[in-house]
Amino acid sequence: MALLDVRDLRTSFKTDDGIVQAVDGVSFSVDSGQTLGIVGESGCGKSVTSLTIMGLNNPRSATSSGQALFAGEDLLQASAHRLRELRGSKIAMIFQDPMTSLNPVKTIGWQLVEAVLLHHDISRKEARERALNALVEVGIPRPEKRIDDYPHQFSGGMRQRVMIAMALINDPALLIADEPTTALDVTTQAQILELMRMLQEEHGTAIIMITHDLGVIAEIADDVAVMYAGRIVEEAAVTELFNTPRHPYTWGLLGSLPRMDVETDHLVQVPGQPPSLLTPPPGCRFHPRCAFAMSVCHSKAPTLTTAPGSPTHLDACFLDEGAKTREAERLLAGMGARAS
Amino acid sequence: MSDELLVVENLQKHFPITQGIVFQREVAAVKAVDGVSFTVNRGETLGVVGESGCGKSTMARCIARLLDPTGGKIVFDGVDITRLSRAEMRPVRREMMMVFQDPYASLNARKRVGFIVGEPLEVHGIGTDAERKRRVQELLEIVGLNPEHYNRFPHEFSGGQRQRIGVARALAANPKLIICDEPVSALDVSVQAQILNLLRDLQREFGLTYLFIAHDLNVVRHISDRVMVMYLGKVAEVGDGRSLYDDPKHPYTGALLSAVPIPNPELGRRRRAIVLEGDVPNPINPPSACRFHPRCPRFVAGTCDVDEPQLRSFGGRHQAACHFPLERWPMTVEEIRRPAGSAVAP
Amino acid sequence: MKTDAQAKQLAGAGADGGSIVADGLPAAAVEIRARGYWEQVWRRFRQDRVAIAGGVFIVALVVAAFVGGPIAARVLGHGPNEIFANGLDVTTEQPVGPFTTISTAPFPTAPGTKGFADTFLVLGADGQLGRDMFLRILYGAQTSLEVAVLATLLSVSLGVFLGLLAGYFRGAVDTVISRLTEIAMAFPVLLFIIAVAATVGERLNKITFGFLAPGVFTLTVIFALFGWFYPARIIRGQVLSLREKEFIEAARMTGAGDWRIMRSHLLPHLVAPIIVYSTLIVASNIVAEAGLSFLGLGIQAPTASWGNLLSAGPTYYLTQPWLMVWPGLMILLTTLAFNLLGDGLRDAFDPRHTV
Amino acid sequence: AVAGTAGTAAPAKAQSSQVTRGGTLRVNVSDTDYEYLDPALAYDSIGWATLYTVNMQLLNYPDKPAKAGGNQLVPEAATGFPVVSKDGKTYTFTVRPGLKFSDGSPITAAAFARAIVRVCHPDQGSPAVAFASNIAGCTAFNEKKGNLTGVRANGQKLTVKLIQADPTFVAQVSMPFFAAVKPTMPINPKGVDVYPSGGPYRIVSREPGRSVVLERNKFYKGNRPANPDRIVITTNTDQNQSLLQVKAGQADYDLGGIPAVQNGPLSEEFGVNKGRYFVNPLVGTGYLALNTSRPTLSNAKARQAVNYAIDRPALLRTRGKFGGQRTDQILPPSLPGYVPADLYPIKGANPTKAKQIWSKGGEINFLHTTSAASVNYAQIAKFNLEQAGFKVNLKPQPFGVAIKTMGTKGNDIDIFAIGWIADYFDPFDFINVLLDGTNIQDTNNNNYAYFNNPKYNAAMKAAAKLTGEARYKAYGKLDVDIMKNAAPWAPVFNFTSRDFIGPRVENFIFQPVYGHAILNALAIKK
Amino acid sequence: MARYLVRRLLWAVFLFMAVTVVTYVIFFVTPSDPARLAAGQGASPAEVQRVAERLHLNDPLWKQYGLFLKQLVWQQSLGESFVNRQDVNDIVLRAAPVTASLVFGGAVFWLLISLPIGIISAVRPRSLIDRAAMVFVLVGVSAHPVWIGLIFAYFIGYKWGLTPITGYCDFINPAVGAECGGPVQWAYHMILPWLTFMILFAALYVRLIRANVMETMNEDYVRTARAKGAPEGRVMRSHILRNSLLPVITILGMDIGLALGGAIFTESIYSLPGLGRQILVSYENFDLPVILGITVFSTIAIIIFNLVVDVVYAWFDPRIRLT
Ligand SMILES: Nc1ncnc2c1ncn2[C@@H]1O[C@H](COP(=O)(O)OP(=O)(O)OP(=O)(O)O)[C@@H](O)[C@H]1O
Ligand SMILES: Nc1ncnc2c1ncn2[C@@H]1O[C@H](COP(=O)(O)OP(=O)(O)OP(=O)(O)O)[C@@H](O)[C@H]1O
Ligand SMILES: [Mg+2]
Ligand SMILES: [Mg+2]
Repeated sequence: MALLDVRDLRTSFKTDDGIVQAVDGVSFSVDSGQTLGIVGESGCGKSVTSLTIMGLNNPRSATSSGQALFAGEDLLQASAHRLRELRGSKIAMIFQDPMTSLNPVKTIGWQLVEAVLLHHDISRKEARERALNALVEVGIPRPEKRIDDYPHQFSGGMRQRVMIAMALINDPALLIADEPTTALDVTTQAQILELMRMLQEEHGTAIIMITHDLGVIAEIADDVAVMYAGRIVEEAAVTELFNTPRHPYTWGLLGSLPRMDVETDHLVQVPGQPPSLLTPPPGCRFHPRCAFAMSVCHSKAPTLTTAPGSPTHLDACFLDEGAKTREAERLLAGMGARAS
Repeated sequence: MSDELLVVENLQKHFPITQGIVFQREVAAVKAVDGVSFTVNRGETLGVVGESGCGKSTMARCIARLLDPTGGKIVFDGVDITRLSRAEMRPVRREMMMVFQDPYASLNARKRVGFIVGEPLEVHGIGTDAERKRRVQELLEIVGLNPEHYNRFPHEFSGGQRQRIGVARALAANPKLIICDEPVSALDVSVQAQILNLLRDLQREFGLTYLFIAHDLNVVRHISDRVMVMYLGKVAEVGDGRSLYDDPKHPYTGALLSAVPIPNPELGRRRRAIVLEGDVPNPINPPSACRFHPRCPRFVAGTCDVDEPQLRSFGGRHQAACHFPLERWPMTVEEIRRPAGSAVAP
Repeated sequence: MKTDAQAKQLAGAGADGGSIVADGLPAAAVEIRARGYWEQVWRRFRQDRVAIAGGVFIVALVVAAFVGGPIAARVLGHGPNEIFANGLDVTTEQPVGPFTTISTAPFPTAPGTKGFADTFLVLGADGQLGRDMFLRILYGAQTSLEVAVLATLLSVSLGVFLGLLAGYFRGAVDTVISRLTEIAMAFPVLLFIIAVAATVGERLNKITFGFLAPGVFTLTVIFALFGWFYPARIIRGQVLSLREKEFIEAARMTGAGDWRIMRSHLLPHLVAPIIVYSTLIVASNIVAEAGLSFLGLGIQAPTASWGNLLSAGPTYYLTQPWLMVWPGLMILLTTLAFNLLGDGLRDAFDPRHTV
Repeated sequence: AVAGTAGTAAPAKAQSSQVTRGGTLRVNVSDTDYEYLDPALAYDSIGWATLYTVNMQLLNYPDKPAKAGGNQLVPEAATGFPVVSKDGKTYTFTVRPGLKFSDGSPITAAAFARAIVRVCHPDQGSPAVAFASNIAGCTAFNEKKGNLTGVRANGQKLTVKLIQADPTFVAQVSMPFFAAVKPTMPINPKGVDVYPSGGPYRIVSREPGRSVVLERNKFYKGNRPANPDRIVITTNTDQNQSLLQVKAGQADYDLGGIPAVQNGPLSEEFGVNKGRYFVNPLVGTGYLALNTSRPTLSNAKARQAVNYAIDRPALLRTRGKFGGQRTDQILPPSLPGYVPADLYPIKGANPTKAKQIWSKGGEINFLHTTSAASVNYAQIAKFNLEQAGFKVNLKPQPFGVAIKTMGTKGNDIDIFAIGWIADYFDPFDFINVLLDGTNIQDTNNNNYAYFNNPKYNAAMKAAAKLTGEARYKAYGKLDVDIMKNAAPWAPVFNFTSRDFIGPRVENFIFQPVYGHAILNALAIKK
Repeated sequence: MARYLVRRLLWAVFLFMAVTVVTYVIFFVTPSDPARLAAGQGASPAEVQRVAERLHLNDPLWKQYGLFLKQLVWQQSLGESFVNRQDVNDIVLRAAPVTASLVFGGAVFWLLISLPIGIISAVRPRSLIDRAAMVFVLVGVSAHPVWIGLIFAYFIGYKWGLTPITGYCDFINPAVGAECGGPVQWAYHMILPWLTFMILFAALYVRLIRANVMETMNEDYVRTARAKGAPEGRVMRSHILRNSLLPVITILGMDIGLALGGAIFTESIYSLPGLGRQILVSYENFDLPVILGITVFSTIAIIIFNLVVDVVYAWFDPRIRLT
């Protein structure tokens, strides 16, 4: 059984302008020791998905349905108290912006100790001991000194390490990382990704890695879910996704990426912008931007279906099998042809 | 008319840190840009990469004279603009425009698109009102917007569209040079591709010259003819895109290249050349000699921390500032850590 | 067919380099029909009934004061400054209460009072001079509103100007203005007002520009002199953060000068805080005028203002509390209305406060 | 002519011997504080009201209402009135033996000599020098040019030599400035607050700006009343709140007065002079000073017209009920020499008559102070004067500024609304002090009318030299004469004191000269 | 830090000079007659002249100012009152504790009420509680202090007899023979003034706290705290409040500094012998030394409190370093 099994998750927000259906029937699962990458453009519902699982949406504007089974327990039905118990101990989360995610007026030691004490009935001293160990583990130099420093005395990369230390300090079974490296330099990103990989190997933590960078996905994920406008459009093992992408949006994503290993004159251009979730287009949500849209796409929403021959590769598109393989090959060939 | 549109020599920008009770003394300086020299030829794109805080934006703003350089010389289109006054700068501003990073913050939210795009024309007194309006509509069309958008406000547009407005504004007065300071780093991949394509097309159509700053090596590679790598206010390496990416000489360039995630699972996970330790040091107190030496895997004590390496040529226009340049690329971890010819100081 | 052509473009990775710009984007898909900034503000504001009520009250008050006052005087047949000997009760020599009809005779005890007409005091008399409280409240509204609004206009303009300069130029200009602010804060304001009243006050009081009540100008100037630094601080803070925004740099890049940047680029962003701040400061100016009246430094007699009506009230508060209640209540309601309006505007202007 | 009788003092409830001694009397002083408690310095009504209970003087006004002789000097420390030499220049007082200060030390003539020395001493800075300037050597001493030669104390005998004969000397030397102080009392320009005194009470403490505490002087053997054990005086209270306190019994009396407009309701509720609320006349006149040096009012006819034009009852009503008694004369009725005369209308304005006398009108700058009552007062005066054809510009100024403005010769004010309360009980203090044109200087004048008529100047000087009945008669005549013919003032009213005491206290006796309740007589009810 | 203090001090000296010079100039521009007031109404012109000389009132402006400075620097004396010749030092030092009682006690009161209201309003914006609280508090700020004072005194003090109507009792060392004294009586007498002060300031603070809390609630680190499993109460206490109260400290310090210069209306209504009451009396008498003394005191109070604010701020917010 998967560690986390998300089934038909839906979340909507009440706003002044109407109802925003931010997440619209998302299903995926992740096993211990595995990394699931969720990729998609800004505003497609990646963060909301993770916040919904954590129960961190503002209850006064958000409504959710579906199931998020964590070790068999539905998080959406869990009491606030139970959720608090799980948060930070069994499920941990790190956020995009390390600059603002730490409380600026408390020492990082205080914040780490808080994380421990919230879930363990141990002395402050022991908690501090653990905090120190966690800092050592994430590779903060001279942790005994730095533990009493304030967040602003750390660089972005170091803060993200602290955030990871804080997330992992209670040895959670699941770590949700919401764009943990987006705000960082490539060199620091490489360090952080390396660190996460290492820690995952050591602790066997399951990771949900949310990002909009296909490069990061390729580096770290075992499975990938591609999201578009609140829905998953394609889901596959990482190599399969990059080798045989099946959804036009995935093609667009891959093709529009400038790559230093591939020289192109023009990038593939997905025209237009991601749709507003307030009034999403009917039918397939990608159809207004899709070069292959057919009339059925305008009216009917495709469901995730498995690819022939690959039961773990799912996609939601009405294109016929032939077109899918043909176009994917063309795309890959176009990129590969120029690979130096 | 020379080939060189922009010549920058030994550009320096130090932000003073002052202290004092009655009279403020300068006690230290943030050496944001500390002796950068390069040239940009007409019609070419020079890409600039480097980690955050290495002085890319500061350099760009000095060139645009939004900041006063501390030292060095900037020659634009044959004119030394380093010390021009505000008034003297005015005509130069027509020739040199800028596209900014944040498509949200770089457009005045309280002004209509027509005003924003037409402002360079208005400021420089180009054309009549009606002509200006026509020109603005034309520009909107050029950047792929609808001329009817003339009377809209920026917030009615998406990020990509806003960046198009920014580009239109930069184009308005027919400049020769456009400085792009991370113009796509705030955009989604699909939109980023649109803007990159647009910039390329415009360059072709109008013979523009770009100084293109980014920290995404993929993007820089894609758009630039030549690429300059900066580290802590200095140039580490500069060269044609292909030779620099395929055959980096400076270990820092190597480290950057190897840190870029490649959207190819097989390739990406195999390659693991240089992972740098630590962060970019504080520019108030930059390391001595080669500024990269505390993080450099090929560091040789007694040389790198004593002697400041100068840019030297590695064939063609490829230059790097390193005592122990990389021999080949990619290389193994062992090779990296054992600089060949460590005894031979150049 | 169409599918094919676009597919080529999508997959072809620019093989033909077709002008992507020229064929643009499918407009229908791209256009995000967003609302105008002011439209959004108005929409949010409209939902705030309390703030609307505040606004309506203010409009009604202005009408009542500037139009209703003269009409009421005409209907009642006497003016707000007319002294009535019979406005005082004969035995207690205290002002008569609301809804009293009195004789206009000049001597309350003199024989022959019969020959004089009667007149009606809606809210009774205002104090030892027996003037019409109702009319004085109405006319006092004119004065108080004039002082409050003009002082606000002046102090906010001054504050915005100085705050803009300080925030935009920083450095020496900022230092000078900050120091001025501190001096103004530590300034012995009351002493200054007394000095003004004793020296040039009379001349200042006479400046009415043909429409102001006497003394309004003096108070306006004084309030402006000691009120500019609050808005200046707010504006300075805003400008300090605004000037770091890229659009200012962009404007400079186009060659725009400092004044152009301040006028065309910074000022429009300051409209919201200025409006919000102004509504709030109007309220406090009304109260301040009352405060000065307590010290005998407000609007000079016989001109009515809520301040001097209120300050006359406390001596009657044991026996004729309404003399304190009417002006007090008017001040309370009006400042409340301005405060509520200001709060509503603040919420409307600040999109973060949407729920 | 004095109209209205309501304000005149009815005999206070017979000063019964049944009043209790003991308890603490709580007195408020609204809106002001003592300047000094030092007898050489104190020169304000609340200071004198307090020193009255604390000090012993050679001669003093007894603790009785006016009718019972409260305004007649009687010997206190002195055995009797002084023996005056033939030339009227030497006064000899005999101090009664056996008197003691509150610290037990004896009171001898030296105590009174010391008082005069302190007043005249150059380092003491006493405002009373003016009242002692006739004592030989005082002025010279004060200006450090000589010695105070005119005062000699020998045992119980005090001899005072004057420079010239002065009929008002006895009245002046009975001012609180000259009360007995210990011969060792230091010269201190800041004033001594706590010192041994000879009266029924002694000062226990003073907290400037806040409070003064008096306690019964156990060494006092005289027969003046000393009913409360202690008197706690709180200064700088708020009049309105203070009234509430007195009503509620949280305080017993407010030396700072009651809010003007509360007099009507209070008199209705408690009756006048019936135990709680009292009205008594003061020796003072409220008037409009008519600046004779200004063009508009340089003509006596114009000044008479002003006297006809003003509506005295209406003006008076701005002071609240029982605020005073209408008058058209300079001297207050309670002062010896006063002769009632019917000069101008005091029941209301007569603008017709005013215009008849003076039809030219003219522009008038009307100076008044900024207090609420003054402002109302000026409003009415303006209305009246405009009825009579004048054009009036009101000029409100704070009190301190106004007297500076008006005291400067050549100012541009035509009418100044002001009042005067006697320092000592003699017509001189009105007529000569306020209207003698020979005293006019460049600044600091109090002849606000700038009245300078040689004929009257001479008459005033002559009257000042007279004594006894002749003196009073001369002043009475002068009063009527000046007002009728020259009219440098428009007298409006004579001040009254309106007092309200709390439910806990009784035995209110009004001191007619100093104009306050006699604190030492007030008694806490059982 | 030392540098910082020195700089602040230099500025304080400058500010002090500026304010006192201005006061002197204003005083001279005003045609008042302090000598006359000091000498008494009945004094003869010659006597007034003598008083003027003794008080140096006839010297030129700069000379008088010089004397004032000299006295202040060499004798640490603010001179003596024109009116009652009291040492201004004494006057100010006697009045200051009263004003301090009012201001600090009031500050405690207004914080006690505005904190909970502000927080509740922020947590439930536009709820009934939010609205009601805001209107209630706004009513307070819209009314005039004198008005509030009179109404409180009338109802609470007089009608219901719950508190003294007016008056002040010393906290410690009551004067010999004083009616009352000691902490209990002190507090009892201060209840109404505190309440009045509370009403005057509460609205501002409720608004401030509400806005700050609302802003802080959206911060990322608050979400981090929730993600750690912290219960709501703890999130509010440890993460939101501390951060959102930072700006409140600034305003609080400024307000306290300003109010220490004298709360004229409140002190007058309740007969509190504080600086505000004193300055009113002195203004009426044109008692320059006392006016100057209080002005100097309030300037110093403002400077000190701005300093305190900075230091407290730096202590609360580790990001700030004082330079
Ligand atoms: N509290 C909220 N109220 C209303 N709408 C919301 C709220 N939170 C998120 N949304 C909307 O839900 C959609 C999905 O948001 P989400 O933050 O999940 O995107 P994302 O995929 O994480 O994007 P990014 O890459 O920018 O982080 C967006 O359109 C957003 O506007
Ligand atoms: N106005 C300023 N005053 C002081 N220091 C400054 C100023 N502007 C920039 N710096 C410092 O100069 C250095 C270079 O900054 P710059 O913005 O040029 O970097 P960058 O390469 O553009 O980084 P990024 O990729 O984050 O935009 C940084 O250390 C920065 O802190
Ligand atoms: Mg997100
Ligand atoms: Mg930058």
